[in-house]
Amino acid sequence: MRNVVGIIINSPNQSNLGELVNHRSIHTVPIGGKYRLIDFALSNMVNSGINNIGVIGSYLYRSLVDHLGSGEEWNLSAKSNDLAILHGGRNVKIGEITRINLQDFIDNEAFFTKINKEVENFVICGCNIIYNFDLTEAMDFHQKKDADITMVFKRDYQGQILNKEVILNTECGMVKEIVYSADKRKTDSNVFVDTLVIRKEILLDILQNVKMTGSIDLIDIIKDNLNALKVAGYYLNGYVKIINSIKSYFDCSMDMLNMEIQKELLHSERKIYTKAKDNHPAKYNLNSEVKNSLVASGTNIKGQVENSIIFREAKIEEGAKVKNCVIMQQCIIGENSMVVNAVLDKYVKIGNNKILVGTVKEPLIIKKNSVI
Amino acid sequence: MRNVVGIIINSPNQSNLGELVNHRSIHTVPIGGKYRLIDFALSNMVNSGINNIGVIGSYLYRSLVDHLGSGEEWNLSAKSNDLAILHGGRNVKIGEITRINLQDFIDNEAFFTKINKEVENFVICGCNIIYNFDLTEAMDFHQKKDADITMVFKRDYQGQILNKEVILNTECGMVKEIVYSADKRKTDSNVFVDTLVIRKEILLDILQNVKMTGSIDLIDIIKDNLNALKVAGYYLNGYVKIINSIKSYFDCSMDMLNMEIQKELLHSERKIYTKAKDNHPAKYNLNSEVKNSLVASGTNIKGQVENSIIFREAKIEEGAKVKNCVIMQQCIIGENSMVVNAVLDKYVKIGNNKILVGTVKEPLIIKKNSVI
Amino acid sequence: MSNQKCIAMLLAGGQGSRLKDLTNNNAKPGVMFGGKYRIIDFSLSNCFHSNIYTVGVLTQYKPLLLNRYIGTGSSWALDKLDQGVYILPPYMDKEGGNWYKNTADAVYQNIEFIDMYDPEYVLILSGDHIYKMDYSKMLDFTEEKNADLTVSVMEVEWEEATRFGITNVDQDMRIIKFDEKPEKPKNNMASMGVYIFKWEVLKEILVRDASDKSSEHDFGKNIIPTLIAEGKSIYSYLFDGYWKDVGTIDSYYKANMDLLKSDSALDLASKVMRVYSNNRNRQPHYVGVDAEISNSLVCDGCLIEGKVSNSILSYEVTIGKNAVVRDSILFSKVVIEDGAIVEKVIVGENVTIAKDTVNGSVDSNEILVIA
Amino acid sequence: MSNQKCIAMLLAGGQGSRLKDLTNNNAKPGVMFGGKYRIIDFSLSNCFHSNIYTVGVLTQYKPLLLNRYIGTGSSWALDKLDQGVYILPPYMDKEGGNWYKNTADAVYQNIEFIDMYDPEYVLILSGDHIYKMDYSKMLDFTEEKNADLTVSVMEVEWEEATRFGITNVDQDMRIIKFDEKPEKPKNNMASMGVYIFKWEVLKEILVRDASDKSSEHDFGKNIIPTLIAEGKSIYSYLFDGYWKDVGTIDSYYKANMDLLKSDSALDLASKVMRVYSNNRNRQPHYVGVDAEISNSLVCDGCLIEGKVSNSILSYEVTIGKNAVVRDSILFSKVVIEDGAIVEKVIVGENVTIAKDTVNGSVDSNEILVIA
Repeated sequence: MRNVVGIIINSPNQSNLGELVNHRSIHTVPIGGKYRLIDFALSNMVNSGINNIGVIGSYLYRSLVDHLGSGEEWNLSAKSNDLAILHGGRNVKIGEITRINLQDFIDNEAFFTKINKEVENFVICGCNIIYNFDLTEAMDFHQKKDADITMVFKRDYQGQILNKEVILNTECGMVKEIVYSADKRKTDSNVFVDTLVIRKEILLDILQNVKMTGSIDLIDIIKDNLNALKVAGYYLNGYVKIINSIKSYFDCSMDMLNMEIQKELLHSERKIYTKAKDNHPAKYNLNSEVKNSLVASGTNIKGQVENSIIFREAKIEEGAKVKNCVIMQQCIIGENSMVVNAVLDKYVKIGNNKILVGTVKEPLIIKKNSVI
Repeated sequence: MRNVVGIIINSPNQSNLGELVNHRSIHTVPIGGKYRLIDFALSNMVNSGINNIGVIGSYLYRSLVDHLGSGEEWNLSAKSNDLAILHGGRNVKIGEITRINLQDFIDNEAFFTKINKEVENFVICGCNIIYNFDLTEAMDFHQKKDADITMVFKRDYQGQILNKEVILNTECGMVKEIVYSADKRKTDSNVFVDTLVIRKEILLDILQNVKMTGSIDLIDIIKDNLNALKVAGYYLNGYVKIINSIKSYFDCSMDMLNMEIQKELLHSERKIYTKAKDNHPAKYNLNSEVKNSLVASGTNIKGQVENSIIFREAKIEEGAKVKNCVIMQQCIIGENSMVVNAVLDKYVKIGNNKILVGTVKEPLIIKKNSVI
Repeated sequence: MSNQKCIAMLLAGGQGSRLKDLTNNNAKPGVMFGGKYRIIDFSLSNCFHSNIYTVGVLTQYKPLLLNRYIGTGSSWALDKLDQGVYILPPYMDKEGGNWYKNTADAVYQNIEFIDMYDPEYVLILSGDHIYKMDYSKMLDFTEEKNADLTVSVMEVEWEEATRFGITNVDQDMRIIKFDEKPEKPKNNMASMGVYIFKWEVLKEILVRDASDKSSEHDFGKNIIPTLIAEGKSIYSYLFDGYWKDVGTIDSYYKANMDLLKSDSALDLASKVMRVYSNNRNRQPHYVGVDAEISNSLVCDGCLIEGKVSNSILSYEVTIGKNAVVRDSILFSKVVIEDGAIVEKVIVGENVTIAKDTVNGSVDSNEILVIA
Repeated sequence: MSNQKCIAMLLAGGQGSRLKDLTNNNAKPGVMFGGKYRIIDFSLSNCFHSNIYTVGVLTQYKPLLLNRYIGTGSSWALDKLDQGVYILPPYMDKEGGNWYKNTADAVYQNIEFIDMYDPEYVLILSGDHIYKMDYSKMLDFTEEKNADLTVSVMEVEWEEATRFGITNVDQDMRIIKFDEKPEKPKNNMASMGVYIFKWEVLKEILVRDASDKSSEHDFGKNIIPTLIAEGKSIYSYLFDGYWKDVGTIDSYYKANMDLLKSDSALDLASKVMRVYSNNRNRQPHYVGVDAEISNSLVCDGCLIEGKVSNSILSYEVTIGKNAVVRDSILFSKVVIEDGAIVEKVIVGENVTIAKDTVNGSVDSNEILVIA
């Protein structure tokens, strides 16, 4: 689709992922056994035929650049400059919450001035949303409604949105009101899930005039100009979770063990792409016992695993028990150790005969490289 | 060569390139008709068999990431992670000049901890040095001298070094003294050209202890520890120019028209690689007159060009005269206009019948996207 | 393997012996054109711009250089997952192996390849055409007409019409008659050798044609006339841009020289339908103090100290002092030594023209080929 | 083209009919091994780790899938400038075309390819070997001995020795006699079919052998014995790691099962000489609530609800509820429906084993192949 440009935004200041984003940008937080958060937004765009995509990065760009490369793994071509990694995160103001920070767009003027004449719309997605969503549905709706902007929302959203939660009131598919609601949400509220379609001229016009507006948050500007703009609201039917806290990260991980959700997210014809690694197949040993778990390649399992997500090259030693856990890449769980309700970041080593138990509500977070 | 890791450093605070680095990192300043500054250091490393290279970037990483991609154009493999673009430029202290900023190394701890056991030495090069240098010569010398560090210097260096100029006094190939000399340099001084080989253990040890030293500049640390370290000094025979000012940029560009220097830099078996572009061959028209110039592909020449460097897709219209100029990508010189002693950054448009004349000492700099 | 609406099969042909020594070591589609391009660049770039990302290249003559040149098709941005450019040489199966007997036979032998993609349509292309064409428009036309086959045609000079397959159509553009090289053409709408078939229709006729011992297994001579005779729904699609068959030295030379015309209909500088190629990384070319260059195309890596006019210089050509090059095409790494004169000559790769020699003449009617 | 010290030619062979239905649609080197690998991954990964970046793959049997799998060799980091992996099918030149008659003939027909790289040495590899070997050490040995040819050998069981070419050497490891499949072997040092030739020596003998009508054009039967007879300097290089020829169903099955041994000499998990492959992007495999898996290898994309033991599951295998898989190898996209039993079976790609059926038996002496 050559008349659409995709923008994946950086969302650092609405996240509360603690240790998980200490050494990496939020885009590259590992999830689901082998993925990074950004894989979902990027794959959705590619699967919807969008092949001109800008990803707004952050100061911590190394892991992002390393993960995306030239985009080949997402079927994006280096030759035709399908993927650009854009400057980002230079303008975070402490204490101020922006949902879609336009300063990041302004910093990449060159990207926007080079955009092809035939482009009609931008699709903007957050980098931290877990969904397998055919964006063409929202784009078709946008066309049908002849809208300037189409915001995607979820009715009865189950996740948590920190602070600047956006509630849409719609009538006949058009957004009539945008309300910020920090904590009080009615059960049938329509919650905006950081995904929208916007006409090229409208966005470029806003960027031109952003200095005269009171805010650099695109959502503020839409809110303040609802009368002047034709804003449609599209209901997303499927699963969606914004990963903005340890709680939402853990819940979403456990959701993936639900076969319905797993099928929707990961077994779809619309594949979620990620960077390939040369690992051997997962190795199960004589006494391994694994139930209801997602297990990636390169793992070596001698102990017991239940309701867990085991990332690439993790090792579960003889007699170890892992339950309700997210065990990231190259972690080692020592012999006869027990780990329950925990998230282990990359390279964590748990010795023999240790016991670590968190709760479902507050899972333990073990930071990268820890040795316990 | 699997026992060497190359590091290309960012050199923002010793450069005075004005408008040329306003919208881009110093790595990607265009030079020589189709290259970027970093192409020289990177190609030298590749041509010397180094296939594990870290490039320290800066805040303005977009152009660098776009230019390097996964390194394929430099014969570096994405599969074997030959090239890493590292964090950088987060720790510039105003007024403080560092030649080799170790804070940039510390910020990339993960890169250094992952380094292979078999690695014995690092080769560190500035990103803004124009030379076609077989680094294996310096590495062999380093081995022969059994040195901890081998610094590469140029006797009778013709360029200018801003502020912290490093003069080496050597004896039997070993560095006996390091002197900072801001302005007074004897004609036969040995000037350090931001290129050195350092034993892995020594560098990692310095990084471990850098907080206890008074400086984060590797050169300071070497200077203060000359007694404890075996520091060799290797004479570079060929052409070398550090691009750290408009003057040195312009001089180096004109140097490339000298056939001896051009042959050494650009016609060597050791090729300087850069990002390929799909341009048509240069088009000469009926009345074109071109003398002593380097002309890139995609250009269209109807007028006169002398002693100049014409970048890709530039257009010289009928009756236009260009002399002693650097005309960057996609510039247009209008009909019957005259441009002498000038550097035109990308996308500059000079209308018809204009006259722009600088001097050799102070060439005119026309900034990116200007319309005159 | 994802199903694709339309994939392309490119007939890269045999030796292309009419191009003489230019195809000594290289299949015809791999021959240099316009300095930096190879003939196949045009068709592959067209495919990319037409959103056709799977291309099978049917070849059996010296495929090595072509194979290296094409790689996975990344130069034309065709290296998508489960897609890309594939060289398809003849191969052996359990029943043994057969060389390709002709165009239709080559496609027949690769039915298995095409079936892997299960396309609705198959675009048949030729490896020796220079043109910019958006096949997606022709595909739209084909769907609109619900055609079994669409033949792309263009207007040619009346005197040329006898050299082509001429289509006669009704008001709806449906082909009612197809005359292969008619003595007295009824019109001047010539087939360009670019076809879009419904795959099920093509597959059926290919299987039938393969067992027909009287057939030459040629698209123009056998497949298309048979389908017309059988009353299939076959339409003519009018293309009106620049198009040239470069199968002979004369037409090859003319098409190259067309690029030097200021009003050339084939605009290589345009960003529209840009022609991609597998770029070589060479330094910008250097023009010496005494050089004179006019009305010419010059590629990277050249070193020019003599006089060049109305000529095309590929990569890394060296023109010595006082050498004169006129109306010529020099392939890569050609060296014209000091004082040599080269006029109306095509000089093949790596050839050195000795000092002070005279080669060819602007007044000659023949183009000299030195390779 | 840059000159290279040593390039590799990989004999991908013919149909590999001893692998039965596993090679129905695929050349032997393209057959799955160890769940996620294909046989050729081992040789190509060895090349990368040995700093040999140019590999010609000689094949003429159904090369399509292999061609797609290999691409430009980027999966093995072999996609360097002017280097890479090239599929070399038979082709036509001005004199016509010939199918490859045998191993030596295949290399003979690609002399032009090798000459483009002008190497000092040529490494000859076989497409059906499973091993990790650093050829650069063998090359060092060859240079040290200034050998015209080095033959890589390994110790085999005495009773096996009759199946191999056996080398008899002097104290300096120089080969004085080469017995092809001797009835009474004098020792148990068997040739692995891995050779390093000086290119000038190999080229000369290949040209001579090509015109020898009595020759079978085979390396083992003709080329090596001739060179020994002529007194060339030929050395034996001892390799002492894991090595297996997987040319038969039995040896193929055994080599796969070797991967399940906890003390397997072929350590796929090791970072040393890691085996690369063209990875498929599939989700992590899911293990259901009632599943039981032991002593098995499982690839991405599998969905396991039944019982699996001593087995190897390739990509996207589905094991239904109460299904039992023992001592078996399942290729990608195999579906074992609920309640089915599969024992000591190799199940080919895309095959579905119907509900509640019983297939094979752990007690059988034969390995059942279902494809």
